[in-house]
Amino acid sequence: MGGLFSSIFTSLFGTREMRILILGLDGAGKTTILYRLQVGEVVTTIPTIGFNVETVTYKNLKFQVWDLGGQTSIRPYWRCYYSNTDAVIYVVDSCDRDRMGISKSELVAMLEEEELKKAILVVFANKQDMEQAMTPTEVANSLGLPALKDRKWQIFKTSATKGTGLDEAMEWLVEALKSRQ
Amino acid sequence: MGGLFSSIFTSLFGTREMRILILGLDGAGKTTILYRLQVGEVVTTIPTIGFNVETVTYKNLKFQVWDLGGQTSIRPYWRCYYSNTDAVIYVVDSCDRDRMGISKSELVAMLEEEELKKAILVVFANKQDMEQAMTPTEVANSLGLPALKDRKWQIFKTSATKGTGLDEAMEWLVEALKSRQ
Amino acid sequence: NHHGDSLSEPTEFEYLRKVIYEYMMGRETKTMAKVITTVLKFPPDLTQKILEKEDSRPLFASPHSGIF
Amino acid sequence: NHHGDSLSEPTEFEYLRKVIYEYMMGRETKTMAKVITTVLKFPPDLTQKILEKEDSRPLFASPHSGIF
Ligand SMILES: Nc1nc2c(ncn2[C@@H]2O[C@H](COP(=O)(O)OP(=O)(O)OP(=O)(O)O)[C@@H](O)[C@H]2O)c(=O)[nH]1
Ligand SMILES: Nc1nc2c(ncn2[C@@H]2O[C@H](COP(=O)(O)OP(=O)(O)OP(=O)(O)O)[C@@H](O)[C@H]2O)c(=O)[nH]1
Ligand SMILES: [Mg+2]
Ligand SMILES: [Mg+2]
Repeated sequence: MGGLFSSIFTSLFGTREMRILILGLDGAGKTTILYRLQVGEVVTTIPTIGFNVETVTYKNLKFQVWDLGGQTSIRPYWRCYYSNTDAVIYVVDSCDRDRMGISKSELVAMLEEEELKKAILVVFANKQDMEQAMTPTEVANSLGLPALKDRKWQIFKTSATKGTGLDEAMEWLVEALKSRQ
Repeated sequence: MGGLFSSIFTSLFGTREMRILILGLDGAGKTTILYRLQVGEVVTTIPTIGFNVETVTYKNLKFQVWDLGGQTSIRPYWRCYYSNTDAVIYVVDSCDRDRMGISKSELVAMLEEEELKKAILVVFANKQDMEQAMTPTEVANSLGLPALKDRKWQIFKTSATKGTGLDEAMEWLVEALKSRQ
Repeated sequence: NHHGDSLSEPTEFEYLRKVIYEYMMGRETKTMAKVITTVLKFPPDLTQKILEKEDSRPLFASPHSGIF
Repeated sequence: NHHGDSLSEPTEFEYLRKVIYEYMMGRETKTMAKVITTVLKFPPDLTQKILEKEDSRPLFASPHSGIF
Protein backbone atom coordinates (compact mmCIF):
# COMPACT_ATOMS: atom_id res chain seq x y z
CA MET A 1 0.00 0.00 0.00
CA GLY A 2 3.00 2.24 0.45
CA GLY A 3 3.15 3.09 -3.21
CA LEU A 4 -0.48 4.10 -3.22
CA PHE A 5 -0.19 6.51 -0.28
CA SER A 6 2.97 7.83 -1.80
CA SER A 7 1.11 8.56 -5.02
CA ILE A 8 -1.73 10.32 -3.21
CA PHE A 9 0.79 12.34 -1.17
CA THR A 10 2.72 13.44 -4.20
CA SER A 11 -0.49 14.15 -6.08
CA LEU A 12 -1.66 16.42 -3.29
CA PHE A 13 1.66 18.22 -3.34
CA GLY A 14 1.89 18.63 -7.10
CA THR A 15 4.45 16.07 -8.20
CA ARG A 16 3.87 12.53 -9.31
CA GLU A 17 5.92 9.52 -10.09
CA MET A 18 7.23 9.74 -13.64
CA ARG A 19 6.75 6.81 -15.98
CA ILE A 20 9.67 5.89 -18.22
CA LEU A 21 9.90 3.18 -20.85
CA ILE A 22 13.21 1.63 -21.87
CA LEU A 23 12.85 0.38 -25.43
CA GLY A 24 15.12 -0.90 -28.19
CA LEU A 25 16.01 -4.05 -30.10
CA ASP A 26 16.91 -7.25 -28.29
CA GLY A 27 20.45 -7.26 -26.99
CA ALA A 28 20.79 -3.46 -26.94
CA GLY A 29 21.38 -3.45 -23.18
CA LYS A 30 18.02 -2.30 -21.79
CA THR A 31 17.89 -4.65 -18.82
CA THR A 32 21.51 -3.98 -17.96
CA ILE A 33 20.75 -0.27 -17.99
CA LEU A 34 17.62 -0.64 -15.85
CA TYR A 35 19.50 -2.35 -13.05
CA ARG A 36 22.48 -0.05 -13.42
CA LEU A 37 20.10 2.81 -12.75
CA GLN A 38 18.29 1.08 -9.95
CA VAL A 39 21.05 -0.59 -7.96
CA GLY A 40 24.21 0.78 -9.56
CA GLU A 41 25.53 -2.66 -10.45
CA VAL A 42 26.05 -4.71 -13.58
CA VAL A 43 23.72 -7.69 -13.41
CA THR A 44 23.89 -10.81 -15.50
CA THR A 45 20.96 -10.80 -17.85
CA ILE A 46 19.01 -13.21 -19.98
CA PRO A 47 16.86 -12.13 -22.91
CA THR A 48 13.75 -10.50 -21.51
CA ILE A 49 10.64 -12.34 -22.62
CA GLY A 50 8.13 -10.10 -20.95
CA PHE A 51 9.27 -7.04 -19.05
CA ASN A 52 10.90 -5.74 -15.91
CA VAL A 53 9.39 -2.87 -13.97
CA GLU A 54 11.25 -1.18 -11.12
CA THR A 55 11.06 1.96 -9.09
CA VAL A 56 14.20 3.98 -9.69
CA THR A 57 15.12 6.87 -7.42
CA TYR A 58 17.38 9.44 -9.01
CA LYS A 59 18.28 12.59 -7.14
CA ASN A 60 15.28 12.23 -4.82
CA LEU A 61 12.91 11.81 -7.75
CA LYS A 62 11.00 8.58 -8.17
CA PHE A 63 10.52 6.97 -11.52
CA GLN A 64 8.54 3.89 -12.46
CA VAL A 65 10.76 2.40 -15.15
CA TRP A 66 9.56 -0.29 -17.55
CA ASP A 67 12.12 -2.33 -19.48
CA LEU A 68 10.32 -4.15 -22.31
CA GLY A 69 11.84 -7.16 -24.05
CA GLY A 70 12.93 -6.32 -27.60
CA GLN A 71 12.79 -9.60 -29.52
CA THR A 72 10.98 -9.34 -32.86
CA SER A 73 7.86 -11.33 -31.99
CA ILE A 74 7.08 -9.26 -28.91
CA ARG A 75 7.87 -5.75 -30.19
CA PRO A 76 4.30 -5.36 -31.57
CA TYR A 77 3.11 -5.31 -27.95
CA TRP A 78 5.22 -2.33 -26.89
CA ARG A 79 2.32 -0.06 -27.76
CA CYS A 80 0.18 -1.60 -25.00
CA TYR A 81 2.51 0.07 -22.49
CA TYR A 82 2.61 3.59 -23.98
CA SER A 83 -0.22 5.17 -22.01
CA ASN A 84 0.84 7.88 -19.52
CA THR A 85 4.50 7.67 -20.48
CA ASP A 86 6.62 10.73 -19.71
CA ALA A 87 9.84 9.64 -21.41
CA VAL A 88 11.30 6.95 -23.60
CA ILE A 89 14.88 5.81 -23.17
CA TYR A 90 15.69 4.30 -26.55
CA VAL A 91 18.71 2.02 -26.34
CA VAL A 92 20.85 1.15 -29.34
CA ASP A 93 23.72 -1.33 -29.59
CA SER A 94 26.28 1.00 -31.22
CA CYS A 95 28.09 -2.02 -32.72
CA ASP A 96 24.99 -3.48 -34.40
CA ARG A 97 25.33 -1.78 -37.78
CA ASP A 98 23.32 -4.42 -39.58
CA ARG A 99 20.17 -3.70 -37.60
CA MET A 100 20.34 0.10 -37.42
CA GLY A 101 17.67 0.24 -40.10
CA ILE A 102 15.34 -1.95 -38.06
CA SER A 103 16.07 0.06 -34.96
CA LYS A 104 15.15 3.21 -36.86
CA SER A 105 11.88 1.72 -38.11
CA GLU A 106 10.82 0.77 -34.61
CA LEU A 107 11.68 4.24 -33.33
CA VAL A 108 9.82 5.98 -36.14
CA ALA A 109 6.74 3.82 -35.56
CA MET A 110 6.59 4.55 -31.84
CA LEU A 111 7.06 8.29 -32.28
CA GLU A 112 3.97 8.34 -34.47
CA GLU A 113 1.78 6.91 -31.71
CA GLU A 114 -0.66 9.36 -30.18
CA GLU A 115 0.04 8.18 -26.64
CA LEU A 116 3.73 9.10 -27.02
CA LYS A 117 3.19 12.46 -28.69
CA LYS A 118 4.39 14.37 -25.63
CA ALA A 119 7.03 11.92 -24.44
CA ILE A 120 10.62 13.08 -24.15
CA LEU A 121 13.09 10.97 -26.12
CA VAL A 122 16.58 10.20 -24.86
CA VAL A 123 18.68 7.87 -26.97
CA PHE A 124 21.43 5.81 -25.40
CA ALA A 125 24.12 4.92 -27.96
CA ASN A 126 25.17 1.97 -25.81
CA LYS A 127 28.19 -0.35 -25.76
CA GLN A 128 30.56 2.53 -26.38
CA ASP A 129 33.21 0.53 -24.52
CA MET A 130 33.59 -1.63 -27.65
CA GLU A 131 36.16 -0.83 -30.31
CA GLN A 132 33.84 -1.12 -33.25
CA ALA A 133 31.12 1.10 -31.79
CA MET A 134 29.57 3.72 -34.08
CA THR A 135 29.92 7.26 -32.80
CA PRO A 136 26.86 8.95 -31.31
CA THR A 137 26.72 11.17 -34.39
CA GLU A 138 26.65 8.15 -36.67
CA VAL A 139 23.97 6.56 -34.53
CA ALA A 140 21.90 9.75 -34.51
CA ASN A 141 22.07 9.99 -38.29
CA SER A 142 21.23 6.31 -38.76
CA LEU A 143 18.15 6.77 -36.61
CA GLY A 144 17.16 9.96 -38.40
CA LEU A 145 17.14 11.99 -35.20
CA PRO A 146 18.08 15.36 -36.72
CA ALA A 147 14.95 15.18 -38.86
CA LEU A 148 12.63 14.77 -35.90
CA LYS A 149 9.98 17.46 -35.57
CA ASP A 150 8.05 18.42 -32.47
CA ARG A 151 10.10 16.19 -30.25
CA LYS A 152 12.36 17.04 -27.36
CA TRP A 153 15.30 14.67 -27.75
CA GLN A 154 18.95 14.09 -26.95
CA ILE A 155 21.50 11.33 -27.55
CA PHE A 156 24.20 10.14 -25.14
CA LYS A 157 27.11 7.73 -25.47
CA THR A 158 26.81 5.11 -22.78
CA SER A 159 28.35 1.89 -21.59
CA ALA A 160 26.04 0.06 -19.23
CA THR A 161 28.75 -2.45 -18.36
CA LYS A 162 31.34 0.24 -17.60
CA GLY A 163 28.77 2.57 -16.07
CA THR A 164 29.73 5.54 -18.22
CA GLY A 165 27.36 8.12 -19.67
CA LEU A 166 24.36 7.10 -17.59
CA ASP A 167 24.61 9.96 -15.10
CA GLU A 168 24.85 12.61 -17.79
CA ALA A 169 21.90 11.11 -19.61
CA MET A 170 19.75 10.96 -16.48
CA GLU A 171 20.70 14.53 -15.52
CA TRP A 172 19.52 15.78 -18.87
CA LEU A 173 16.35 13.71 -18.66
CA VAL A 174 15.48 14.95 -15.18
CA GLU A 175 15.94 18.58 -16.25
CA ALA A 176 13.89 18.01 -19.39
CA LEU A 177 11.07 16.46 -17.35
CA LYS A 178 11.15 19.25 -14.77
CA SER A 179 11.09 22.01 -17.35
CA ARG A 180 8.13 20.39 -19.05
CA GLN A 181 5.86 20.47 -15.99
CA MET B 1 -25.81 -11.91 -5.18
CA GLY B 2 -28.99 -13.99 -5.23
CA GLY B 3 -27.12 -17.15 -6.00
CA LEU B 4 -24.79 -16.57 -3.09
CA PHE B 5 -27.53 -16.05 -0.51
CA SER B 6 -29.33 -19.04 -1.95
CA SER B 7 -26.21 -21.12 -1.42
CA ILE B 8 -25.82 -19.96 2.18
CA PHE B 9 -29.51 -20.62 2.82
CA THR B 10 -29.39 -24.09 1.43
CA SER B 11 -26.12 -24.77 3.21
CA LEU B 12 -27.70 -23.82 6.51
CA PHE B 13 -30.60 -26.11 5.79
CA GLY B 14 -28.58 -29.07 4.69
CA THR B 15 -28.85 -29.07 0.92
CA ARG B 16 -26.57 -27.42 -1.57
CA GLU B 17 -26.60 -26.73 -5.24
CA MET B 18 -25.46 -29.83 -7.09
CA ARG B 19 -22.77 -29.56 -9.72
CA ILE B 20 -23.25 -31.54 -12.90
CA LEU B 21 -20.94 -31.83 -15.91
CA ILE B 22 -22.26 -32.69 -19.38
CA LEU B 23 -19.43 -34.37 -21.28
CA GLY B 24 -19.03 -36.30 -24.51
CA LEU B 25 -17.51 -36.01 -27.98
CA ASP B 26 -18.22 -33.04 -30.21
CA GLY B 27 -21.61 -33.25 -31.90
CA ALA B 28 -23.09 -35.65 -29.35
CA GLY B 29 -25.79 -33.16 -28.40
CA LYS B 30 -24.55 -31.77 -25.06
CA THR B 31 -25.49 -28.15 -25.64
CA THR B 32 -28.87 -29.11 -27.06
CA ILE B 33 -29.48 -31.19 -23.93
CA LEU B 34 -28.39 -28.40 -21.58
CA TYR B 35 -30.89 -25.95 -22.97
CA ARG B 36 -33.61 -28.59 -23.25
CA LEU B 37 -33.16 -29.10 -19.52
CA GLN B 38 -33.00 -25.43 -18.72
CA VAL B 39 -35.68 -23.86 -20.89
CA GLY B 40 -37.46 -26.89 -22.36
CA GLU B 41 -36.78 -25.83 -25.93
CA VAL B 42 -34.61 -27.00 -28.80
CA VAL B 43 -32.05 -24.31 -29.49
CA THR B 44 -29.91 -23.93 -32.57
CA THR B 45 -26.37 -24.67 -31.60
CA ILE B 46 -22.87 -24.08 -32.91
CA PRO B 47 -19.88 -26.15 -31.86
CA THR B 48 -18.97 -25.15 -28.32
CA ILE B 49 -15.44 -23.81 -28.17
CA GLY B 50 -15.35 -23.18 -24.46
CA PHE B 51 -18.31 -24.07 -22.29
CA ASN B 52 -21.80 -23.13 -21.24
CA VAL B 53 -22.79 -23.02 -17.59
CA GLU B 54 -26.41 -22.61 -16.52
CA THR B 55 -28.51 -23.02 -13.44
CA VAL B 56 -31.10 -25.71 -14.08
CA THR B 57 -34.05 -26.15 -11.78
CA TYR B 58 -35.56 -29.61 -11.83
CA LYS B 59 -38.40 -30.49 -9.46
CA ASN B 60 -37.47 -27.64 -7.11
CA LEU B 61 -33.84 -28.71 -7.00
CA LYS B 62 -31.15 -26.42 -8.32
CA PHE B 63 -28.25 -27.67 -10.35
CA GLN B 64 -25.25 -25.82 -11.70
CA VAL B 65 -24.77 -27.55 -15.02
CA TRP B 66 -21.59 -27.22 -17.07
CA ASP B 67 -21.62 -28.20 -20.75
CA LEU B 68 -18.03 -28.53 -21.95
CA GLY B 69 -17.12 -28.42 -25.65
CA GLY B 70 -16.04 -31.84 -26.90
CA GLN B 71 -13.73 -31.16 -29.86
CA THR B 72 -10.49 -33.13 -29.73
CA SER B 73 -8.09 -30.27 -29.00
CA ILE B 74 -10.04 -29.08 -25.97
CA ARG B 75 -10.96 -32.40 -24.34
CA PRO B 76 -7.65 -32.48 -22.40
CA TYR B 77 -8.99 -29.53 -20.41
CA TRP B 78 -12.12 -31.28 -19.17
CA ARG B 79 -10.21 -32.35 -16.08
CA CYS B 80 -9.82 -28.74 -14.96
CA TYR B 81 -13.57 -28.71 -14.28
CA TYR B 82 -13.88 -31.97 -12.30
CA SER B 83 -13.49 -30.61 -8.80
CA ASN B 84 -16.63 -30.83 -6.61
CA THR B 85 -18.67 -32.58 -9.30
CA ASP B 86 -21.66 -34.60 -8.10
CA ALA B 87 -22.64 -36.20 -11.40
CA VAL B 88 -21.51 -36.60 -14.98
CA ILE B 89 -24.01 -36.73 -17.80
CA TYR B 90 -22.08 -38.51 -20.55
CA VAL B 91 -23.68 -37.92 -23.93
CA VAL B 92 -23.16 -40.24 -26.89
CA ASP B 93 -24.32 -39.83 -30.48
CA SER B 94 -25.94 -43.27 -30.91
CA CYS B 95 -25.38 -43.08 -34.68
CA ASP B 96 -21.65 -42.39 -34.46
CA ARG B 97 -20.40 -45.97 -34.59
CA ASP B 98 -16.99 -44.98 -35.91
CA ARG B 99 -16.13 -42.98 -32.83
CA MET B 100 -17.57 -45.23 -30.11
CA GLY B 101 -14.04 -46.40 -29.34
CA ILE B 102 -12.87 -42.82 -28.82
CA SER B 103 -15.93 -42.06 -26.72
CA LYS B 104 -15.13 -45.07 -24.55
CA SER B 105 -11.49 -43.98 -24.11
CA GLU B 106 -12.54 -40.55 -22.95
CA LEU B 107 -15.04 -42.03 -20.52
CA VAL B 108 -12.54 -44.51 -19.11
CA ALA B 109 -9.95 -41.78 -18.63
CA MET B 110 -12.32 -39.51 -16.73
CA LEU B 111 -13.60 -42.26 -14.46
CA GLU B 112 -10.03 -42.87 -13.32
CA GLU B 113 -9.64 -39.30 -12.09
CA GLU B 114 -9.56 -38.92 -8.32
CA GLU B 115 -11.84 -35.87 -8.38
CA LEU B 116 -14.59 -37.91 -10.07
CA LYS B 117 -14.27 -40.99 -7.88
CA LYS B 118 -17.60 -40.36 -6.18
CA ALA B 119 -19.47 -38.87 -9.12
CA ILE B 120 -22.64 -40.52 -10.35
CA LEU B 121 -22.58 -41.46 -14.03
CA VAL B 122 -25.64 -41.20 -16.24
CA VAL B 123 -25.16 -41.98 -19.92
CA PHE B 124 -27.46 -40.46 -22.51
CA ALA B 125 -27.60 -42.63 -25.63
CA ASN B 126 -28.71 -39.61 -27.67
CA LYS B 127 -30.19 -39.12 -31.14
CA GLN B 128 -32.47 -42.11 -30.69
CA ASP B 129 -34.88 -40.41 -33.10
CA MET B 130 -32.59 -41.46 -35.97
CA GLU B 131 -33.15 -44.72 -37.84
CA GLN B 132 -29.55 -45.88 -37.67
CA ALA B 133 -29.16 -45.33 -33.94
CA MET B 134 -27.49 -48.06 -31.92
CA THR B 135 -29.64 -49.44 -29.10
CA PRO B 136 -28.84 -48.40 -25.53
CA THR B 137 -27.61 -51.95 -24.91
CA GLU B 138 -25.21 -51.70 -27.85
CA VAL B 139 -24.03 -48.32 -26.64
CA ALA B 140 -23.56 -49.59 -23.08
CA ASN B 141 -21.47 -52.51 -24.32
CA SER B 142 -19.40 -50.29 -26.65
CA LEU B 143 -18.60 -48.05 -23.71
CA GLY B 144 -17.79 -50.98 -21.43
CA LEU B 145 -20.38 -49.91 -18.86
CA PRO B 146 -21.23 -53.39 -17.52
CA ALA B 147 -17.59 -53.80 -16.51
CA LEU B 148 -17.53 -50.65 -14.38
CA LYS B 149 -16.66 -51.20 -10.76
CA ASP B 150 -17.44 -48.94 -7.83
CA ARG B 151 -19.57 -46.67 -9.91
CA LYS B 152 -23.25 -45.84 -9.66
CA TRP B 153 -24.39 -45.61 -13.26
CA GLN B 154 -27.36 -45.86 -15.57
CA ILE B 155 -27.98 -45.43 -19.32
CA PHE B 156 -31.01 -43.85 -20.95
CA LYS B 157 -32.17 -43.56 -24.54
CA THR B 158 -32.75 -39.90 -25.35
CA SER B 159 -33.54 -37.58 -28.18
CA ALA B 160 -32.72 -34.01 -27.29
CA THR B 161 -34.41 -32.73 -30.42
CA LYS B 162 -37.63 -34.65 -29.79
CA GLY B 163 -37.42 -34.14 -26.02
CA THR B 164 -37.77 -37.83 -25.21
CA GLY B 165 -35.99 -39.69 -22.42
CA LEU B 166 -34.73 -36.60 -20.63
CA ASP B 167 -37.33 -36.66 -17.86
CA GLU B 168 -36.75 -40.30 -17.02
CA ALA B 169 -33.01 -39.72 -16.97
CA MET B 170 -33.26 -36.68 -14.70
CA GLU B 171 -35.68 -38.48 -12.38
CA TRP B 172 -33.19 -41.27 -11.92
CA LEU B 173 -30.34 -38.82 -11.42
CA VAL B 174 -32.21 -36.81 -8.81
CA GLU B 175 -33.06 -39.95 -6.84
CA ALA B 176 -29.49 -41.21 -7.10
CA LEU B 177 -28.15 -37.87 -5.82
CA LYS B 178 -30.67 -37.75 -2.98
CA SER B 179 -29.95 -41.28 -1.82
CA ARG B 180 -26.26 -40.57 -1.80
CA GLN B 181 -26.44 -37.68 0.66
CA ASN C 1 12.05 -24.26 -19.87
CA HIS C 2 10.20 -24.37 -23.19
CA HIS C 3 7.99 -27.43 -23.06
CA GLY C 4 6.22 -27.55 -26.41
CA ASP C 5 5.43 -23.87 -26.18
CA SER C 6 2.89 -23.01 -28.76
CA LEU C 7 -0.80 -22.74 -29.38
CA SER C 8 -0.91 -23.42 -33.07
CA GLU C 9 -4.43 -24.80 -33.30
CA PRO C 10 -7.19 -22.19 -33.90
CA THR C 11 -9.76 -24.07 -31.76
CA GLU C 12 -7.41 -24.14 -28.80
CA PHE C 13 -6.61 -20.45 -29.30
CA GLU C 14 -10.28 -19.50 -29.31
CA TYR C 15 -10.85 -21.72 -26.26
CA LEU C 16 -8.12 -19.93 -24.34
CA ARG C 17 -9.55 -16.59 -25.36
CA LYS C 18 -13.03 -17.56 -24.14
CA VAL C 19 -11.71 -18.85 -20.83
CA ILE C 20 -9.48 -15.82 -20.25
CA TYR C 21 -12.41 -13.53 -21.03
CA GLU C 22 -14.54 -15.21 -18.38
CA TYR C 23 -11.67 -14.97 -15.90
CA MET C 24 -11.09 -11.29 -16.63
CA MET C 25 -14.81 -10.57 -16.19
CA GLY C 26 -14.59 -12.19 -12.75
CA ARG C 27 -16.69 -15.29 -13.44
CA GLU C 28 -15.89 -18.78 -12.09
CA THR C 29 -12.36 -17.58 -11.59
CA LYS C 30 -11.04 -20.60 -9.69
CA THR C 31 -12.01 -22.99 -12.46
CA MET C 32 -10.88 -20.59 -15.16
CA ALA C 33 -7.52 -20.24 -13.40
CA LYS C 34 -7.10 -24.01 -13.51
CA VAL C 35 -7.84 -24.10 -17.22
CA ILE C 36 -5.57 -21.14 -18.02
CA THR C 37 -2.59 -22.53 -16.13
CA THR C 38 -3.11 -25.86 -17.89
CA VAL C 39 -3.50 -24.52 -21.42
CA LEU C 40 -0.47 -22.23 -21.00
CA LYS C 41 1.56 -24.99 -19.34
CA PHE C 42 2.45 -23.00 -16.24
CA PRO C 43 5.18 -24.59 -14.13
CA PRO C 44 3.83 -26.12 -10.89
CA ASP C 45 5.22 -23.44 -8.56
CA LEU C 46 3.55 -20.59 -10.40
CA THR C 47 0.32 -22.58 -10.71
CA GLN C 48 0.31 -23.08 -6.97
CA LYS C 49 0.78 -19.35 -6.33
CA ILE C 50 -2.11 -18.51 -8.61
CA LEU C 51 -4.47 -21.06 -7.07
CA GLU C 52 -3.55 -19.96 -3.55
CA LYS C 53 -4.42 -16.41 -4.52
CA GLU C 54 -7.74 -17.61 -5.90
CA ASP C 55 -8.49 -19.40 -2.64
CA SER C 56 -7.78 -16.26 -0.65
CA ARG C 57 -10.35 -14.14 -2.49
CA PRO C 58 -13.09 -12.80 -0.23
CA LEU C 59 -16.57 -14.27 -0.85
CA PHE C 60 -18.11 -10.88 -1.37
CA ALA C 61 -15.43 -9.35 -3.55
CA SER C 62 -16.75 -7.32 -6.41
CA PRO C 63 -14.67 -5.04 -8.61
CA HIS C 64 -17.64 -2.71 -8.70
CA SER C 65 -17.75 -2.18 -4.94
CA GLY C 66 -16.20 1.26 -5.05
CA ILE C 67 -13.87 2.61 -2.40
CA PHE C 68 -14.55 1.31 1.13
CA ASN D 1 -14.29 -14.95 -36.65
CA HIS D 2 -10.89 -16.65 -36.78
CA HIS D 3 -8.38 -13.98 -37.62
CA GLY D 4 -5.02 -15.75 -37.75
CA ASP D 5 -5.77 -17.60 -34.57
CA SER D 6 -2.63 -19.17 -33.31
CA LEU D 7 0.35 -18.58 -31.10
CA SER D 8 2.87 -20.77 -32.79
CA GLU D 9 6.02 -18.97 -31.74
CA PRO D 10 7.54 -20.10 -28.41
CA THR D 11 8.73 -16.60 -27.47
CA GLU D 12 5.25 -15.19 -27.91
CA PHE D 13 3.77 -18.06 -25.91
CA GLU D 14 6.16 -17.47 -23.02
CA TYR D 15 5.45 -13.74 -23.22
CA LEU D 16 1.72 -14.33 -22.92
CA ARG D 17 2.31 -16.66 -20.01
CA LYS D 18 4.41 -14.06 -18.18
CA VAL D 19 1.88 -11.31 -18.77
CA ILE D 20 -1.08 -13.47 -17.73
CA TYR D 21 0.79 -14.50 -14.59
CA GLU D 22 1.29 -10.86 -13.60
CA TYR D 23 -2.39 -10.16 -14.32
CA MET D 24 -3.57 -13.12 -12.25
CA MET D 25 -1.34 -12.04 -9.36
CA GLY D 26 -3.06 -8.66 -9.47
CA ARG D 27 -0.10 -6.58 -10.66
CA GLU D 28 -0.36 -3.71 -13.19
CA THR D 29 -3.63 -5.22 -14.29
CA LYS D 30 -4.76 -2.43 -16.61
CA THR D 31 -1.59 -2.63 -18.70
CA MET D 32 -1.58 -6.43 -18.57
CA ALA D 33 -5.20 -6.47 -19.74
CA LYS D 34 -4.23 -4.35 -22.76
CA VAL D 35 -1.42 -6.73 -23.64
CA ILE D 36 -3.55 -9.86 -23.17
CA THR D 37 -6.41 -8.60 -25.32
CA THR D 38 -3.88 -7.64 -28.00
CA VAL D 39 -1.91 -10.90 -28.01
CA LEU D 40 -5.11 -12.97 -28.04
CA LYS D 41 -6.71 -10.74 -30.68
CA PHE D 42 -9.87 -10.01 -28.73
CA PRO D 43 -12.61 -8.41 -30.80
CA PRO D 44 -13.10 -4.70 -29.99
CA ASP D 45 -16.38 -5.12 -28.07
CA LEU D 46 -14.97 -7.67 -25.65
CA THR D 47 -11.78 -5.63 -25.24
CA GLN D 48 -13.88 -2.63 -24.30
CA LYS D 49 -15.81 -4.61 -21.69
CA ILE D 50 -12.60 -5.82 -20.13
CA LEU D 51 -10.98 -2.39 -20.01
CA GLU D 52 -14.14 -0.83 -18.58
CA LYS D 53 -14.08 -3.43 -15.82
CA GLU D 54 -10.44 -2.60 -15.16
CA ASP D 55 -11.29 1.08 -14.85
CA SER D 56 -14.04 0.34 -12.36
CA ARG D 57 -11.77 -1.49 -9.92
CA PRO D 58 -11.65 0.18 -6.52
CA LEU D 59 -8.32 1.77 -5.59
CA PHE D 60 -8.07 -0.21 -2.39
CA ALA D 61 -9.15 -3.59 -3.70
CA SER D 62 -7.13 -6.48 -2.43
CA PRO D 63 -8.01 -10.14 -2.87
CA HIS D 64 -6.63 -10.70 0.61
CA SER D 65 -9.05 -8.37 2.33
CA GLY D 66 -11.18 -11.11 3.79
CA ILE D 67 -14.92 -10.89 4.27
CA PHE D 68 -16.22 -7.40 5.02
N1 LIG E 1 30.15 -4.50 -24.15
C1 LIG E 1 28.96 -4.14 -23.64
N2 LIG E 1 28.01 -5.07 -23.45
C2 LIG E 1 26.84 -4.67 -22.94
C3 LIG E 1 26.57 -3.32 -22.61
N3 LIG E 1 25.31 -3.24 -22.13
C4 LIG E 1 24.81 -4.48 -22.17
N4 LIG E 1 25.74 -5.35 -22.64
C5 LIG E 1 25.60 -6.79 -22.82
O1 LIG E 1 24.72 -7.02 -23.90
C6 LIG E 1 23.95 -8.21 -23.66
C7 LIG E 1 22.48 -7.89 -23.74
O2 LIG E 1 22.12 -7.05 -22.67
P1 LIG E 1 20.63 -6.95 -22.11
O3 LIG E 1 20.58 -5.88 -21.10
O4 LIG E 1 20.15 -8.30 -21.67
O5 LIG E 1 19.85 -6.55 -23.44
P2 LIG E 1 18.31 -6.20 -23.60
O6 LIG E 1 18.21 -4.94 -24.35
O7 LIG E 1 17.66 -6.20 -22.26
O8 LIG E 1 17.76 -7.39 -24.50
P3 LIG E 1 16.27 -8.03 -24.52
O9 LIG E 1 15.92 -8.34 -23.12
O10 LIG E 1 16.37 -9.25 -25.36
O11 LIG E 1 15.37 -7.02 -25.11
C8 LIG E 1 24.37 -8.70 -22.28
O12 LIG E 1 25.32 -9.70 -22.42
C9 LIG E 1 24.98 -7.48 -21.64
O13 LIG E 1 25.94 -7.77 -20.67
C10 LIG E 1 27.61 -2.35 -22.84
O14 LIG E 1 27.49 -1.16 -22.59
N5 LIG E 1 28.77 -2.82 -23.36
N1 LIG F 1 -31.27 -36.06 -34.73
C1 LIG F 1 -30.85 -35.55 -33.59
N2 LIG F 1 -29.96 -34.53 -33.63
C2 LIG F 1 -29.54 -34.03 -32.46
C3 LIG F 1 -29.98 -34.52 -31.21
N3 LIG F 1 -29.35 -33.82 -30.23
C4 LIG F 1 -28.58 -32.92 -30.84
N4 LIG F 1 -28.71 -33.03 -32.18
C5 LIG F 1 -28.02 -32.23 -33.21
O1 LIG F 1 -26.66 -32.58 -33.21
C6 LIG F 1 -25.88 -31.43 -33.52
C7 LIG F 1 -24.84 -31.20 -32.43
O2 LIG F 1 -25.51 -30.83 -31.25
P1 LIG F 1 -24.79 -30.01 -30.10
O3 LIG F 1 -25.73 -29.94 -28.96
O4 LIG F 1 -24.28 -28.72 -30.63
O5 LIG F 1 -23.55 -30.97 -29.79
P2 LIG F 1 -22.45 -30.79 -28.68
O6 LIG F 1 -22.31 -32.07 -27.96
O7 LIG F 1 -22.77 -29.62 -27.83
O8 LIG F 1 -21.11 -30.55 -29.52
P3 LIG F 1 -19.81 -29.68 -29.09
O9 LIG F 1 -20.30 -28.36 -28.61
O10 LIG F 1 -18.98 -29.56 -30.32
O11 LIG F 1 -19.12 -30.43 -28.03
C8 LIG F 1 -26.85 -30.28 -33.66
O12 LIG F 1 -27.15 -30.07 -35.02
C9 LIG F 1 -28.07 -30.77 -32.91
O13 LIG F 1 -29.27 -30.19 -33.37
C10 LIG F 1 -30.90 -35.61 -31.22
O14 LIG F 1 -31.34 -36.13 -30.18
N5 LIG F 1 -31.29 -36.08 -32.43
MG1 LIG G 1 16.18 -7.35 -21.43
MG1 LIG H 1 -21.84 -27.85 -27.49
